[in-house]
Amino acid sequence: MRNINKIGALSLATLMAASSVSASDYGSFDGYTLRVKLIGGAQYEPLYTLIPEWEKATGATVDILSRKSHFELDREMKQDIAAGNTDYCVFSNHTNFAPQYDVMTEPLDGHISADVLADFSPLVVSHATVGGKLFSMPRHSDVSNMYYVKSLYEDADNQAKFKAEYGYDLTPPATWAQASDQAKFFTDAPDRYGTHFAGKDEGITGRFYEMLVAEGGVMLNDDMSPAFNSEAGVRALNWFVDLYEAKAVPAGTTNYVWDDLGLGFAAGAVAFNLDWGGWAAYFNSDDSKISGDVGIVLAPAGSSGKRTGWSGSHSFSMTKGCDNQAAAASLITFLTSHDAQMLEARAGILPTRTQVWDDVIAEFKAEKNDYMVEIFAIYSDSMANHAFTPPLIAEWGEISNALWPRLQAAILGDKTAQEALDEAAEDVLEVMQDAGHL
Amino acid sequence: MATVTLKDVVKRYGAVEVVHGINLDIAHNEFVVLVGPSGCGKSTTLRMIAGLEEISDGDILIGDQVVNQLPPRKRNISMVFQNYALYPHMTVSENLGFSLKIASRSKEEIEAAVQDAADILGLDELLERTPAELSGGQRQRVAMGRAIVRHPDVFLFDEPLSNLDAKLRTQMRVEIKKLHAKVKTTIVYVTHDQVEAMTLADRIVIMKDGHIVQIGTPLEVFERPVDTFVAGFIGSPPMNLIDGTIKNDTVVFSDGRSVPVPPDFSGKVVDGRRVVFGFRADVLMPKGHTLAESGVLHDLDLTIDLAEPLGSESILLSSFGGKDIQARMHNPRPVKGGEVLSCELHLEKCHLFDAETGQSLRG
Amino acid sequence: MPSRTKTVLIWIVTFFIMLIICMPGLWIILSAFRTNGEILTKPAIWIPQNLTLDNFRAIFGFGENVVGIPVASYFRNSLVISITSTALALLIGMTGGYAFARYSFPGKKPAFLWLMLSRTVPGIALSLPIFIIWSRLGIIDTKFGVILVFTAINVPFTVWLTEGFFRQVPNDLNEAAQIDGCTRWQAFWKIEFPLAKSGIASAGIFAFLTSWNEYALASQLTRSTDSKTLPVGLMDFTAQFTIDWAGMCAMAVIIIIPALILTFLVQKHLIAGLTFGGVKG
Amino acid sequence: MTRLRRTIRENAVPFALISPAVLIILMVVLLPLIFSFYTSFSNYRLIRPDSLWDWVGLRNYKRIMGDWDFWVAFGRTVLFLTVALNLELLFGLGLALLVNKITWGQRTMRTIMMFPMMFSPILVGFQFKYLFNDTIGLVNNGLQSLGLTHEAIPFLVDRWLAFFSIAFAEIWMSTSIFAILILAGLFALPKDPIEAARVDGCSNWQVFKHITLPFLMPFIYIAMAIRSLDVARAFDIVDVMTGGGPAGRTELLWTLISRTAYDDARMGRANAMSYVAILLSIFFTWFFFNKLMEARKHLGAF
Repeated sequence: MRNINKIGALSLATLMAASSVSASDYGSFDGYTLRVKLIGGAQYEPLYTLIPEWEKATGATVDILSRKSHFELDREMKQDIAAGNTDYCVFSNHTNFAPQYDVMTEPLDGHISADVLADFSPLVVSHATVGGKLFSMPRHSDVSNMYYVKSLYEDADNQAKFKAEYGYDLTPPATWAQASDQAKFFTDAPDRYGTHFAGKDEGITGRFYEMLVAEGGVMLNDDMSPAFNSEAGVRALNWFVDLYEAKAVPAGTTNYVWDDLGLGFAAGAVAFNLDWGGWAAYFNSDDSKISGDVGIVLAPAGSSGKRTGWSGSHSFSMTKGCDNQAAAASLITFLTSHDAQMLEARAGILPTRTQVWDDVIAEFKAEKNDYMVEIFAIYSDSMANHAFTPPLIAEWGEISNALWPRLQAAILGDKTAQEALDEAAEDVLEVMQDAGHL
Repeated sequence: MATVTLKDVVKRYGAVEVVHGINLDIAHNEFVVLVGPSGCGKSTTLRMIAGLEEISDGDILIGDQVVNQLPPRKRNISMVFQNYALYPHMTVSENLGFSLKIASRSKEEIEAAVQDAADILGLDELLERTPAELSGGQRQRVAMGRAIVRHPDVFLFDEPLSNLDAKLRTQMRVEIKKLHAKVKTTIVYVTHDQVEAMTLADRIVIMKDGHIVQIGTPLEVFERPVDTFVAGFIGSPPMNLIDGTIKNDTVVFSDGRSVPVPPDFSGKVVDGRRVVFGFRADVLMPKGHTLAESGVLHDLDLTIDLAEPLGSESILLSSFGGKDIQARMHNPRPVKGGEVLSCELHLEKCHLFDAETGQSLRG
Repeated sequence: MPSRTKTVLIWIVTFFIMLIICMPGLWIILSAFRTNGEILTKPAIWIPQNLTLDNFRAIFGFGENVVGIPVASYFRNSLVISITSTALALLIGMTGGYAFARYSFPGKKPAFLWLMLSRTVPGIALSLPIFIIWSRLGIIDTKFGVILVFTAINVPFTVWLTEGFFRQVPNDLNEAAQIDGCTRWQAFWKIEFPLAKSGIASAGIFAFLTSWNEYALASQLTRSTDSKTLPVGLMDFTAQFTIDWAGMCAMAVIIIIPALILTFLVQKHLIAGLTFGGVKG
Repeated sequence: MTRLRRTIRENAVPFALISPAVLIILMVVLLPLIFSFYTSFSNYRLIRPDSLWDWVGLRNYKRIMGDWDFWVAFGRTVLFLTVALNLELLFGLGLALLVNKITWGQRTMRTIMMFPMMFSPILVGFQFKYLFNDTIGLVNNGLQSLGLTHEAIPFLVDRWLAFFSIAFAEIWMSTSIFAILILAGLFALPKDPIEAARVDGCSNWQVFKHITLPFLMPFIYIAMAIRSLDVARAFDIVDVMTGGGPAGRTELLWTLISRTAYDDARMGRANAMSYVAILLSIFFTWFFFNKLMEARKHLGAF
């Protein structure tokens, strides 16, 4: 969901490096036209340049019906379901959203061989599985870690001042409490703020959710009734409230979505920034004001000792109405193949195949790209040990929509954290009742 | 031969009948004026002849052809509208030539016809102007020009002079009369102005409430109105009408005064019958100021309330038989209010109408 | 106050107001020729250092930063959809307006009012039902489907304006033309239509602007490059590159220009059309 | 039945002429409305097509009645419309009077005045989102460069500033409609009554109040009627600028409906909300339309 950024396109040379594909791997579908809907955007497009190879190998043609951002694709999907308009074959999916499309989704269990699946990270596969059925094939993953401006932390003056004020050494934050202190410390408005966060839509829901988990809370009880209006929930929410009150984040942060964060950090507007791997290369590129000055640590931990690690994967799914499921499965397999994932990983995007992790790190090492090596080390740690996914239910969207305006209300000071969460819980209860969970 | 014949023509709007089965024969080259107060159905009748309104019942014939179902353009008529209906986006010459252009006539032919019409109506100077640049009278003339250009069988005029000032109206009236003499076409002309009707018409058709009340030459309708309505409508000033009762061959009025029954009506009324006695101002005159030398005269003394001098004559306002009446004084002399004049009434030019129905008792 | 001072004061006020009116648009246009780097920097750079056409090149697929948006297709779609739906709305609206102006028939008043009220239904309330019905009819994501909807939302206003205008044209003229040998149709076409021209022109420009600028419905009914209009295209532009303000501004300029030209051409009719058609009718 | 047939036959021509207009409206407006009216009594959720048949009676409406957020949005929408329409009228009137006063360059003024009308609402939204941006926005940059403030003013966040910002965008876009119509009214203003009033000793203000303004009223009402037909287009602006947020501070009925319908996928409930919104629109239009019709008659007197 969050990779909707404009980041430098891959060089042509990298594309050429992808090895050619043989028919034996992907079958033959001469003359068949496979209709697909794909997520669009600069980051996603390079992968699609491989499609002609698949076409050449199988004799089929790919007809891309839609190519748009996942938000719009989500709307389109829902409309397609409503209108019974799902006569295409393959669509871009996201593991957190996949349960919403269950009506139109053909589980991939019978279509993808166990051998192939075995090459994927088990955690990622489990996130893509709903009720024992594999709803989609993960393409690349998503988890956030902490980027910071190195020079700010290395500055002796800053270190001394910080120690004097807060009583401990200035190092990149290990806990969210420290992060809060440091954000206030580094704020020099309006030129620089301590940090910022995605303050609306799915962005703030996700951030709240991972903070909730880090504070030891849960979103839903086992019976699917809301549980986020707990003490842990209030603590989680108050972290945001506190920073906003202290003006350690830009006042407009409640209007930010993910792109604003990455670009803002690259523009040097904040001291540290929790973000996903896809930005890493950009932060260190010529377009970035802080190029060469970027450090990374694991996402900080909450009071429960658990680190934040909201995670999910972009993926590909097949429709129930698909008229050539073999061809659909073939394309899905192709687009999640080792070579395909290498292509995306070179740009810093997190692969879902375990082998690709090793191979891409080896490549970076060979190129002496220490920065990217470090990035991948951190991300591989967090994917392996700290990543978790939100409840995989179709109502996630509705829960999110019930939550985020209330979270904003608390952050902006219209309501207390407890009031805001209680109100949201009431709505979520209604949603779950209507959906027949309760 | 363009006669116009209306047979039992009815017009209904939904359930409301506004023209109740009228019959009318108009001869070739005849100038017929439909006259009546507003709402009498005269315009509707004209528009039915034009084909602008459908007829609900009956037949309309132009020549020998039943035109009930024909659209206006197939009736070979032309029409001059009250507001002239000149096409504002065309010049005068385009206005004049429009109908011929629609009929796909050749350019030369159109030019010739336009020139012809312009000559007849003196529009030469105005041909390149647009209607907005014309005076009221000029527009009126263009409207007529447009009507004559196509040499129609029938000319229809819908209150064409009502938007002109009094002087221009008189002038245009003459021009229309001249035009009729020149183009020799059947004309149906609608007006609410009885003077126009009297001066222009070969025959006048007087309408009221969707009925034809009387058809006749101007003189006929003036001298022998069929009922009190016509009597009151035609002529200026309108006919004096006084309620009375017959007693011993005299008409006795509410104020006790009486006059003999006019000679045309003697024997047609019995004692006790309630009537309306009618006479025009012209037939009641002060002695010594009359024009009539002979006839059946009846002497009356009138107390004059007011005299309106008009130059060669005066209108005298007085009270008689319980009503305000008007008399006429030729070769007038000054008259003071309250003065009593002895007058004479030309009895053979007086009328008796039934008090209930208003119909003339002439029989 | 001396009239000299007064005049100067009026000019100052006018200038200030015109500035408020123009500034946002001009800033957008200016930004379209600047680089993102220059726009987004803090502190602000007020005087452009270097103006560039790169943003436009990118949109149209030239140069280094090719943006994956088929603006040319969107532009064509917008043109086809706007022009067709405007023409249809004018045709349908004109016939309707003519009937309301020239005939009396049972139910005329309520029919007119309800026709107008149909326009007030917010597009957002219609979009999904229309979407579902359209997809059952198989006209979703087609220019035809969008044209149909745009025509419908433009018809009420067109009826209203043209009705007022046809009432301005005296019925006598139509009758005179019929007597002059025209069929009803000829009378309409040769006499009444030319006279109602400025009303029709202003109805037309309103319909065109509405179609050209409509977003709420178009965004639901169009999906592919075969049918997407420019405003919808703008949206997918932003969805992928949220903060490429310069590129967006360039696209904005592309959307505005045709509307600008059109409005310029018929602005005289526009004022006359609105006044006489709407008010005096 | 025969009566109906007769009515149709007698009015065949006008019926035939309005039928295309009526048909297309039936198809594109009424039919969908009937469908959505039905769904407002169901638990229809987009992602569960079967739920279309899940009849819940008045539940959606009952919930709306008790939904505080909905009524806040409702109240805010009414406030927004009232503020926006009145200010547009006021500014439009002022602008028209000003332009009418200017003799030199009036044509240019008139053209400039129409500039905002050509903007797509969605463009207007982006434009002001950009201008009011708290870090890179023109307004903030301007204020900071002029030294008027050193803080980034959160135009799109603060409760009243956000409302002000969306209202500003709406007013910027639509004032020109009022200005044009009122200007047209001023052009058509007859001179005689004004001269008569001056002879009678009226001051400038009295002339304006007693002669000019009454004459302009029909023009004002037509502008109001046109605007109220289109006022829901403000949705595009608000949707782009703030999406109704943050924390629902700029939530209008339309943004709420849109989110409930598409993001929540709860179509039944959204449609129930729609019907309340439609009633509101109809009320506004009805009101101005009646005023307009009265004023039209009145104008005949001039």
